[in-house]
Amino acid sequence: MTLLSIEGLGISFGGLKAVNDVSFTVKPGEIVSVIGPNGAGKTTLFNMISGVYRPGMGKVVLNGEDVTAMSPHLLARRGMCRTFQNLQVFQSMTVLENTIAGYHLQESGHVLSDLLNLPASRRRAKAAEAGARELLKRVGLERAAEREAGSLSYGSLKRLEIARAMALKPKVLLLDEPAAGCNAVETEEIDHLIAEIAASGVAILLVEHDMKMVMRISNHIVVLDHGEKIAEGDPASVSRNPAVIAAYLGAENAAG
Amino acid sequence: MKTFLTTTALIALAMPAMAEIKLGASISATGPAAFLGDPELKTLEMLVEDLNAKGGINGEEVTLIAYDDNGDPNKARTFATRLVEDDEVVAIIGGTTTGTTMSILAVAEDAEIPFISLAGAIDIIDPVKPYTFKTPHTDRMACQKIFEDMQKAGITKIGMISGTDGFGASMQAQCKTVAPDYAIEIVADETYDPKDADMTAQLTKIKGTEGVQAILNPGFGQGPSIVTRNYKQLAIELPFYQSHGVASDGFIELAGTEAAEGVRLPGTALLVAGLLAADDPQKPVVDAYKAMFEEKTGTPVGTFGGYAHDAFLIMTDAITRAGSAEPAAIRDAIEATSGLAGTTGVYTFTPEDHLGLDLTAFRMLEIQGGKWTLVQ
Amino acid sequence: MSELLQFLLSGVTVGAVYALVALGFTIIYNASDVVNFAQGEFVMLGGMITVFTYAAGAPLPLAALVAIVATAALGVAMNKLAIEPARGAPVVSLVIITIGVSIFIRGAAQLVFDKQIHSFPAFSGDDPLRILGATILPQSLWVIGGALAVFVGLWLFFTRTLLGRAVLATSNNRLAAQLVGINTPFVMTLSFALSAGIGALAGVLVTPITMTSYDVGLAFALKGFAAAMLGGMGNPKGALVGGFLLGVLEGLTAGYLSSQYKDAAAFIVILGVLFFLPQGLFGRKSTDRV
Amino acid sequence: MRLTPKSVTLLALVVLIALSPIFFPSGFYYRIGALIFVNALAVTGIVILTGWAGQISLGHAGFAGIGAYACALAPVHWGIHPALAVVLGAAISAVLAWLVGRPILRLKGYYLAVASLGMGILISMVLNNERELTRGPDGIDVAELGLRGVLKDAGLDLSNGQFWYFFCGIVLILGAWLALNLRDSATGRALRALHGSEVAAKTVGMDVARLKLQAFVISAVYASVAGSLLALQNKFITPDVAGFMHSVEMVTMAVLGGVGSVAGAIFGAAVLTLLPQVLTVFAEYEQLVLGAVMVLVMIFLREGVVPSILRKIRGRGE
Repeated sequence: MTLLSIEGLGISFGGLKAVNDVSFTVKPGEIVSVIGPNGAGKTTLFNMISGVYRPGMGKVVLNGEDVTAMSPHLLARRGMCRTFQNLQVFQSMTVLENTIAGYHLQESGHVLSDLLNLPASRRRAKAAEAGARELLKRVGLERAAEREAGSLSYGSLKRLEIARAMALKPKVLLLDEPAAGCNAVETEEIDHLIAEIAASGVAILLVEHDMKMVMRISNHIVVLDHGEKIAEGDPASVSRNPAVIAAYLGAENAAG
Repeated sequence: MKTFLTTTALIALAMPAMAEIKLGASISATGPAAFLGDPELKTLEMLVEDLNAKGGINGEEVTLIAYDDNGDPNKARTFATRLVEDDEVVAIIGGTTTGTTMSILAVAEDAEIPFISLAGAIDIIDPVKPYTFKTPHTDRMACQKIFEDMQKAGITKIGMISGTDGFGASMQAQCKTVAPDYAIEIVADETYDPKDADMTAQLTKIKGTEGVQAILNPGFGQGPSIVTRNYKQLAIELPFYQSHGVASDGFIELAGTEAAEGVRLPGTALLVAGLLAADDPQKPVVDAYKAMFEEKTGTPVGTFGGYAHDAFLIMTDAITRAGSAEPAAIRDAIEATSGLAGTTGVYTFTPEDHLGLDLTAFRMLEIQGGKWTLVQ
Repeated sequence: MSELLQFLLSGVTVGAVYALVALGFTIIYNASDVVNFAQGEFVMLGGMITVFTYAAGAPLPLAALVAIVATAALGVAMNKLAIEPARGAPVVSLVIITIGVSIFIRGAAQLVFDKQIHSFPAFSGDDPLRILGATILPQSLWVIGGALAVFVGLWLFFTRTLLGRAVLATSNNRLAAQLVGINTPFVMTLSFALSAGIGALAGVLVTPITMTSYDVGLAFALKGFAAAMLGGMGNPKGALVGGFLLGVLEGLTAGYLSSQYKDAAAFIVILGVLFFLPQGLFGRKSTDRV
Repeated sequence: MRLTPKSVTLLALVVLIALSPIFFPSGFYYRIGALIFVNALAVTGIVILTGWAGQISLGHAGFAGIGAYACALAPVHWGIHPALAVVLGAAISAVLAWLVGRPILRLKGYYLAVASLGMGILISMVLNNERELTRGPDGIDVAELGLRGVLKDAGLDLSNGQFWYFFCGIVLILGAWLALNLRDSATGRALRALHGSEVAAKTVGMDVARLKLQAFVISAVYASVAGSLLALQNKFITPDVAGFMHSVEMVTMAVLGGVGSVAGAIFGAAVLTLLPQVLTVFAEYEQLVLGAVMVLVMIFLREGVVPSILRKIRGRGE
């Protein structure tokens, strides 16, 4: 049973093929990681799947529906949510408000009801706040609830972004480098969090640089290089794949 | 907020306490009508100083409390309220534009304070309101004066090019209303924005209109100067009329002697002071004002400063005659003004007429060789 | 036929004025992403300082030079006192700051100069040139020539000189520009001096046509801003095309439709263009980076 | 009851409006108060649009113009009561904002600024040029609201100045209450969220285009009602109410006081309304001072006066 299926996705920027003909599938409760050297096109791929970029070719199918190039807010209604590599939190709002924002689809009613502060609006706001506090507890940020998000540490912001995404109760969660910039302890915390979310039946698509983490938690790995899928399989088979080793060594040699 | 209010209160209290007769003014000394308001304010300040140096009115000193309303009617209303409620003036002069005048008028009428406006529209005094008077000719009279002249020349079809500012738009509308009285048909009707750089498109369109015999340009500021230059540029040979809005030497200078040659407009005695007959009733007052203003400011007199001069003259004359600085007494005395020569004309107010001028006060002028001349 | 030509010439004259003002916007925007609403005041200063210097007895070319240099110096002062200290402020704050500067300059001008309308003689006389039955004033050619010259100068500056590229680099990424050794404070100073100087030059060229007074700046700024946005902010080609397009539109609307609504036509076209090209005609396309 | 920032703001507002008249040396101060309240109402709309949703408008005076002219024209031409004309003006403004907002809110930054500027100029142009209907730049009389007479018959005799002071004050309190409700609601949170990051707002399911449009429409209604109140109070209105400088004034008031907060907006409105009154003695320098204040506040109190001061106080408290 496939939840998310990527079919021949590709895009070019100014004649340069950033991603070309990439296909794979994700099942509920599965953690699929996309790896590859810097500039392999991982984030671009994510941006296409999540509707930020319009793909030049291919399809994204969610739950049997073609959702290619659909606006992110419509994808959210269909159960897809994501986090960002370079952090997109609402800086001038409190941590709690950031998390409540994740409840937007459940919380929002008519704007007139909001203006007049009608009981319906109050009730929904209260429910969202309760849920948000619960989530903050789960990611360990309950003590920071009233602080302005901009004042949090990098690792905390990463967890905040995940909490906000979880508030949507997504079927598919796209995580773009959730552990980047985190120390070992923080990485492990995020590690557990992701495993827990997957265990609850959410399909997780992950871009991550921390190879140890990827190997530890992934069920399935897709490897990109120069925008092309060069390998795919379980962690063990991928780590032995000569093409993958060559790509990484090549990249490191070039970088070094 | 409270501290600000107290600050204003202190400033208000700090006004000189020796004032005997408090005159209020709300003038557009800055903003889009500054071209008109600036000489008006300078005139009032100069005249008050001069009056007090001569001993004031009936031995009492006159204090002028003048506010700059930026030509904003909303501000004008606020300043009028301040003049009435806070400064407790006995009369108000001002309202450079019709918009600001209408705002002040409402306040003055409510508070029963006499008010002399410096703006053109006929609506200000028609219908007559008990406390409101005005010194400038109405723009309708300017149209009538011009159309009279056209009629004499046998002109029946004209084109108009008007500014979209209050002055131009109001006169444009009035001219359209009275044109049929003079058997004149307006066959082309164009406008320009006061800040436009070039009006050849509009003039070309008018020029190309079938049967146009003359062109009239109501407006003030730089617009009419540009229209006049474009007129010459397009070599339009038709008689060209400007409005009293540009009746000052500055217009000839800006439009250029060559381009301005032959332009006719209805003006006041002020522009042709040197040409007035020795027995002209306006001659003494015109000469005196011209000399005083030009010495004081170093800029040539214009019609608009003259309006302020006349308003001040009427006001002080009325207070003198009333022998009292009570608003109601002043009002009655203004309404009884008769045969008072100002720079604009000779004023005679009646309960039915709060303008007090007729068409004879306008003189048809023509520019020749860079000088104003009287059309006989 | 000669009517159409006259409408076009009228439009081109006005358009050249807009283009000159719009070009002034380009440099500051390129260096700092600030749209300087005080640009119109530079135009006013160019005209007014020339008027007063000329009236004081200086020959016209010298008076014009004084005006351009003085205005450029003022531009530098504006950068140092009002723009540099507000680095990183949101767009709306920058709009308020530059409008504040423009109100300040206007307030100062009314005190230093006066509230009268002024002009000075056209450079090559007032005898109109005739082209197929239509006419144009020699001064209009000066303005058109000025706009073209400034455009070519800017285009060469931005594409052919190291300094011009440094300006562009500073706009794209200030930090990176600093890292590769570009003296960014100097680039900013230079851009404000250039922008103000071009604004003053515009004022010198257009005053014999439009006249000047202490409060003409706002109208210039609005039309120049509209022209620059129509063409796509930051691109000298956009400023030039936007300016002429706006002017010709106004001329044709005044001639064929309604002179009352010629400004309306201009803004409707701007709204229409932005609807299809949200970055203007020649603007840089931007993508969200996430 | 817990003292939330919302109830503190509202309480302070009520107390200020109710008690300030005790200190008024003359009837003129009622006029100033009423003007401050009207301006503050319009600026509260800007707070919603610019402060929370992060969208710039340089054309909101256009909506004030619609509200004002609805009160001038509807009673004369269609025999509608002035009070209903306020509602009519607000409805027209809302519909227009909805129609115009859809295309222009796709634009960002300066492009949105120029588009909204164009919209405002078009409205003011219609008011200036359609002389047959609006009587052009010289302005038009506005009918009496009539509520003061009703109150007088009911035994509450207020001067004209007093009536408008309290009437506008009450409308402002209502407007502030609605805005503060919105701020902490799902919609308000979403507006502030999309200001922070549009792309993140989208990923949590926020319909960004629709939200921006809602903010635009709401702020247009605020401006429209403010315009109506101004017209009814002055009993006379000119197209200046829709002019570019009025739009700039609204934004300036909002930004000076603190565009993110309703209290800041009211403060900004108060300062800029009082400034010309305080400076009358130095009227020549008014422009100079206004310009300098705008620049200095934006440099030294970036978030606006009220939020910057609150932050300093809080910072010291910690």
